[in-house]
Amino acid sequence: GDGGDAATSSDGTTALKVGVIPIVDVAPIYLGVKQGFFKEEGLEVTLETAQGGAAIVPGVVSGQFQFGFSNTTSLLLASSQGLPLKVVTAGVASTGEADKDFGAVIVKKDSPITTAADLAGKRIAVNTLKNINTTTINKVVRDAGGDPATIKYVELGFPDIAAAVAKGDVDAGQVVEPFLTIATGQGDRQVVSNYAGTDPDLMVGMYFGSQQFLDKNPEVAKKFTAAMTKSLEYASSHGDEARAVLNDYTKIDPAVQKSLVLPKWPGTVDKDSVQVLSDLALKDGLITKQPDLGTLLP
Amino acid sequence: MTVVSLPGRASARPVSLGLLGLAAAVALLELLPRLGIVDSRFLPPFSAMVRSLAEQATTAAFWTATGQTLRGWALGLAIAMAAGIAAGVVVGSVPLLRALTASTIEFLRPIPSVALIPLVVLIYGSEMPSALVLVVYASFWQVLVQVLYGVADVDPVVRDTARSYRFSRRAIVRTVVWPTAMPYVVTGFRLAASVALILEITAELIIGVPGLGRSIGLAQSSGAVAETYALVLVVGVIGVLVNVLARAVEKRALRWHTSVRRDL
Amino acid sequence: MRRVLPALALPVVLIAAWWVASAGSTSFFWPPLRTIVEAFPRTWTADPLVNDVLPSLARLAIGYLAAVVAGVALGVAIGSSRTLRELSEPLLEFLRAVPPPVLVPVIALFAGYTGWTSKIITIALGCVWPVLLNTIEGVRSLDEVLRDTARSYRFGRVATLWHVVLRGASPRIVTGARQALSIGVILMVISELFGADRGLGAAIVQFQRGFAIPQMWTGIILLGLIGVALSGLFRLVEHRTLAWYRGLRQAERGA
Amino acid sequence: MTVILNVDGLAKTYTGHGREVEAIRDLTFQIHKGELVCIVGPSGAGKTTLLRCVAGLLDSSGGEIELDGASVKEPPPGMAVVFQEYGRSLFPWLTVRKNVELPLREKGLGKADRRAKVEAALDAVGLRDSADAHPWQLSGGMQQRVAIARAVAYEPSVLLMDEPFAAVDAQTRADLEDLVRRLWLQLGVTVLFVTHDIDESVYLGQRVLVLSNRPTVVLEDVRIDLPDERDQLGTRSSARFSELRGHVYELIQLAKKGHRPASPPSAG
Amino acid sequence: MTVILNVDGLAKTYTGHGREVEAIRDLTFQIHKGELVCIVGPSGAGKTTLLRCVAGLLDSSGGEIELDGASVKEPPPGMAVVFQEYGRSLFPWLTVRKNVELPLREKGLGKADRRAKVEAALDAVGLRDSADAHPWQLSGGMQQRVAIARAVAYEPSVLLMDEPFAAVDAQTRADLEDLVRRLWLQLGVTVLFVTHDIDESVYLGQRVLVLSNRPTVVLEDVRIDLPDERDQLGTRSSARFSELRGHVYELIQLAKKGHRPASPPSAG
Ligand SMILES: Nc1ncnc2c1ncn2[C@@H]1O[C@H](COP(=O)(O)OP(=O)(O)OP(=O)(O)O)[C@@H](O)[C@H]1O
Ligand SMILES: Nc1ncnc2c1ncn2[C@@H]1O[C@H](COP(=O)(O)OP(=O)(O)OP(=O)(O)O)[C@@H](O)[C@H]1O
Ligand SMILES: [Mg+2]
Ligand SMILES: [Mg+2]
Repeated sequence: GDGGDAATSSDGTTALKVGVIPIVDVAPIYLGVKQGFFKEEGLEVTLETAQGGAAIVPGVVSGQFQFGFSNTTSLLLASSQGLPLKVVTAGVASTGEADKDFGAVIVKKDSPITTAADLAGKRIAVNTLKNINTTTINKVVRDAGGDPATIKYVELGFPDIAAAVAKGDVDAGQVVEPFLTIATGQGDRQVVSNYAGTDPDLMVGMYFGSQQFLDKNPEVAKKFTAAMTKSLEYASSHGDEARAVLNDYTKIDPAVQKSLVLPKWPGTVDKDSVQVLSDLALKDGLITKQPDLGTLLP
Repeated sequence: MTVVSLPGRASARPVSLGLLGLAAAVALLELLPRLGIVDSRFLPPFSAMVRSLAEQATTAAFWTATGQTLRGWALGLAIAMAAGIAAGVVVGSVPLLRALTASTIEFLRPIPSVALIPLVVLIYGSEMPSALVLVVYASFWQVLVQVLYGVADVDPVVRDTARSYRFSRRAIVRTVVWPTAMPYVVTGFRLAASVALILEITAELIIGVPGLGRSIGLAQSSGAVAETYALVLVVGVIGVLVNVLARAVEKRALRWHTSVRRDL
Repeated sequence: MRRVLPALALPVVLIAAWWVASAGSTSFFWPPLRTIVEAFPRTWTADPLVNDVLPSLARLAIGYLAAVVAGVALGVAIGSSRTLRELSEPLLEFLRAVPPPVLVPVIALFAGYTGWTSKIITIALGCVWPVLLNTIEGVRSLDEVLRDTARSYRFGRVATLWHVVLRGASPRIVTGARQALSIGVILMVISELFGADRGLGAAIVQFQRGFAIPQMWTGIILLGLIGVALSGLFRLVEHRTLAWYRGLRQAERGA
Repeated sequence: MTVILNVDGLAKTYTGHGREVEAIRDLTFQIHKGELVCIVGPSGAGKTTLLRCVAGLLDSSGGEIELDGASVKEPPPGMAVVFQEYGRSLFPWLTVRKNVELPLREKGLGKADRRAKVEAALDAVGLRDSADAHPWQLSGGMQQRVAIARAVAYEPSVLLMDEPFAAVDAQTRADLEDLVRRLWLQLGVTVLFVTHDIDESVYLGQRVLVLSNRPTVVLEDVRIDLPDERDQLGTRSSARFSELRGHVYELIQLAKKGHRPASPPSAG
Repeated sequence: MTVILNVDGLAKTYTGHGREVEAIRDLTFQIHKGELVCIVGPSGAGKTTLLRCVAGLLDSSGGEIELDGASVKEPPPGMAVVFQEYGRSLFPWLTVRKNVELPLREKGLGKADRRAKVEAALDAVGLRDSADAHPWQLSGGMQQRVAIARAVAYEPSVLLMDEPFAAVDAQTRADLEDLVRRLWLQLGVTVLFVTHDIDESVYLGQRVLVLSNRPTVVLEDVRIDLPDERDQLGTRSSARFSELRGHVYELIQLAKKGHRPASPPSAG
């Protein structure tokens, strides 16, 4: 891919395509578009949904998307493999409160597993192997004195994790909202909040663009960051509106929508927590060398 | 004259019988969760799916998505059929070409379209062409293999007849090879039609190309189980309709064939 | 030798073309073939071969064979009985149209989320269609005179099935089985996207997600090679079982 | 003698695919146990149709067929059919030997018994050398002889043959004619034999049923009052033979011209 | 008269599928332009093989075939073949009319012309009524007549027929024999006619080539010195006819017994 150009129309607005995953995490950008924060910057943003980084990263690299959303570990992986990506703004972060985070490891109500240490030697379902969820679970288990090497991870989609837990096919599963609320509503129990347990300010996901595009269009990047920061802050301070905007791009049940735990949407990237994730990735063998956080992060 | 009513009866029968089969499946789908054999949280009863479907059917978005899916599917299928038939007839009628391409074809066929997703996104992003490439790639092989075997099925006496009357190569293809391969092509069409639908949906689901698949993806990642299956129902129904179409085509085009003429 | 040469000619040309065209590639997702080839031995060492590839192939073999058996059995039943065909066709078409990514969770609901069962069922469910459809059509297009011959000599059910119906339909059954083979390989990958921790498909997807693109390419190439190997194996079987058919079809071509 | 086959008012109309063909209008005749009856008639008269109805392979559209007192609904046991489409009636995936052997196996014969019968039958039709060939490696006449060998080896009690010697040379034909007569005399099998060769019908049969043009009725039931001991040279040169063959020939000519009997002909 | 077909030392051995059959060992004969030559020989002698070689549909394993001075490598223009497997040589997906018409279309004939020729040919074989049926809706003899009509309508300069009347009744057969002779006289077409019917070969041909048993050579080239004007009753009852037919019959019997000529027979 050549990084591409932003299409700027005659009236000075720039059309942007942003690849996002249709989950709670990206509520701020939807809200921001709705509130006109991007328009104010002269950006005409179209949001395109995809199932995960596998579809978004190549899209950004090839210039099909100008920006994308991805979890931090994926970005670290890409960066350490030499993909020229650059984070432009923070995305979503842990609430930092145990049992009140937007992602956690759940077990059946009557499961003997009660602490993170109990997870050692168990079968745990995660939505992607060798990624942010496994490294953070490993971390909390290790911290609790268990040996994460004995954990057997199984990959399942979020919608199926609760079912697998209920069926007893796995001992535990890591889910995020809205599945966390759905599962606990149906009687499942949280064992540990793996994000908050890793770092209270854990940067779980971020918005990024390709190095090439950013070099060519520094102005656009700046405007996008500005609008995005505004959106993040707005979403943080207007929780109800953030919940309401979910209606626009998800099909979350209204009751769940009302009670689910919203993540934190900080306006800036918490570099320390990214470093933590990078260290974890290295430790768990996801990467062989530390990516250059200086070039990856803004 | 005694059996004049026969054709009418014959055309009415499959519909009702087929509906009976579907009804049995519906009953099973309703009963399994209701009797607690499967957890209704994860597989809702059929009635819940239908209720959800009825709700969605009132929205314009649903119909737009259905239209987008059908368009992508039909286009991809048409391209795959045309390319598969052309390539199959050419490669199948020229032994040298067949020998040359055999290993390459076998190499390319098992490569899952899913593995190609990053590549097509790289080129086309999450736009319709992305799904189209995947659809064409996957269904092309279905048609090709069927046509290859169909072309090889030409009766040698028939072929010799055509040769002895010095039919041109083109005429042989049109009047001998094509009709012989036709039953295989129909099967190829039926196989390709569903593979194309599957890939269209999958591409929409994973890449986010607009269509029913994307709606399924949305419903899935929102934990909306009933809605997910409601959409799956729609996809299945499209599959059934496609088959009805294929059977109708077969009935006309293969009137002469043993399989059709016997069970008139 | 005469058979091997043309089989190699085109691949050699294509590989050469790929090699040359990609030599100077700087694109992250289209690495030079050279890089991929270099990554191959590093990627597919003994451990992944034993722990990823072998289990995958074993699941593929079981699922595929189950599909062929089921497809032929069902196909013969449906092909022989018009009533059964009309009864089951819409339902089968419905199931056929449901994409594996949404079907897999339903299978898992019954067959378990982890372990081999649901993966084998996924593979079998994908492979069964070409076999089933072709068997149905093969049985339907069996020569009437042959069928009458068997009937007039009052062949028993088993003999009719074995000596007449299956043999007569075998060219089409083989067509279907051939189709199913590559679908099986594809579903082997798809089944491992779900509830797997190891396996060839899981490995490829992990490479993809970890942006280890050359390694991902080696996985794709490995899949292709498996496809070629399996089809070679298949051809051996086909050669034996369909010798009569090739003879029949070539009989007048001066063989 | 007991009536083994009773065809009463048989009618058959083919419908479908936009055509309606009244092949057989009204056929009534009876065949006694152990009789050898030849059927001749114009091409397209419905001989094959009749045979397929008798064999229980085709549903009639009217009338009744009784074999051994039981109405024929499906192929009755102890019957063998040699089809006009001999080439298509052989299993291409089996060798000649296996083709002949398979019905015997289905009949429940032991291995040694089967082998002996197969060898004898192949010998009788002169195909011993080709036992291991596949049908598509044989000439047309050889294929037809395989079909005959299969029927002969089966030792049926009712034998239906539809132009079984159409593709063999004159000498082989004579040999096969004698084979059929020998089998018939030895085993007491009831034979229904469709042929286009008038000489053959007279030489072989005890009766010759001459069919009319389509829609078919029986034009005449010619009794062949030649002695039961027949031989190719003597019988064929006898005056009565020429007379009978002349009569049948005339009937065929009449049939082709569209002549039909005024009143229903009397059977037997 | 010019030699149109020159078969010189033709040999054909079938190999493959575990069998090796020497069908034709050494065939040498010539046919002049406009001749009508019949070929008879035991079943499995290689008549069909010979015809397929002449038609350019089968590669020989030795010897040379020249048609009109050119070596035959592929089907030559202006040739029509009626195959022994008449049933399989018709296109089941086409109606009778279309089956007959298709070669004419390939020949480049105009629509009106085609229609006239098709109607005439179907009329000649008595199939006018079945023009819109599909081949599988016809009786065996009718299918064979369709194949004949197709060849006749094509108006070939060389006509190869492989037991073309095997499945039709005696009267139709006689009619078709006369049709072939009429066409031959009118159009001057060269005819190679394989038959098992000895009377037919003598009635039709100017020469009868009698083939030996496999591996095949020419046993004798019998010149039929009957007048060119022939009719079914007169010719067949002539003394010379009986003589010739007796001679051919004897040859066939010899052939079947495995008799082979001592020295290569002289052709023509
Ligand atoms: N499957 C069919 N569908 C429609 N018509 C048919 C079918 N089979 C036969 N017929 C018609 O029925 C009539 C009798 O056919 P049948 O095969 O019984 O004749 P036949 O006496 O055996 O003739 P032949 O001596 O030529 O074999 C023919 O006119 C034929 O066209
Ligand atoms: N495809 C084949 N493969 C092997 N052998 C064959 C093949 N076709 C014919 N033969 C053999 O060649 C010999 C001659 O066959 P051909 O068909 O020419 O005989 P024919 O003279 O036409 O006999 P018929 O009068 O019975 O039709 C036979 O012995 C036959 O077994
Ligand atoms: Mg008949
Ligand atoms: Mg022959």
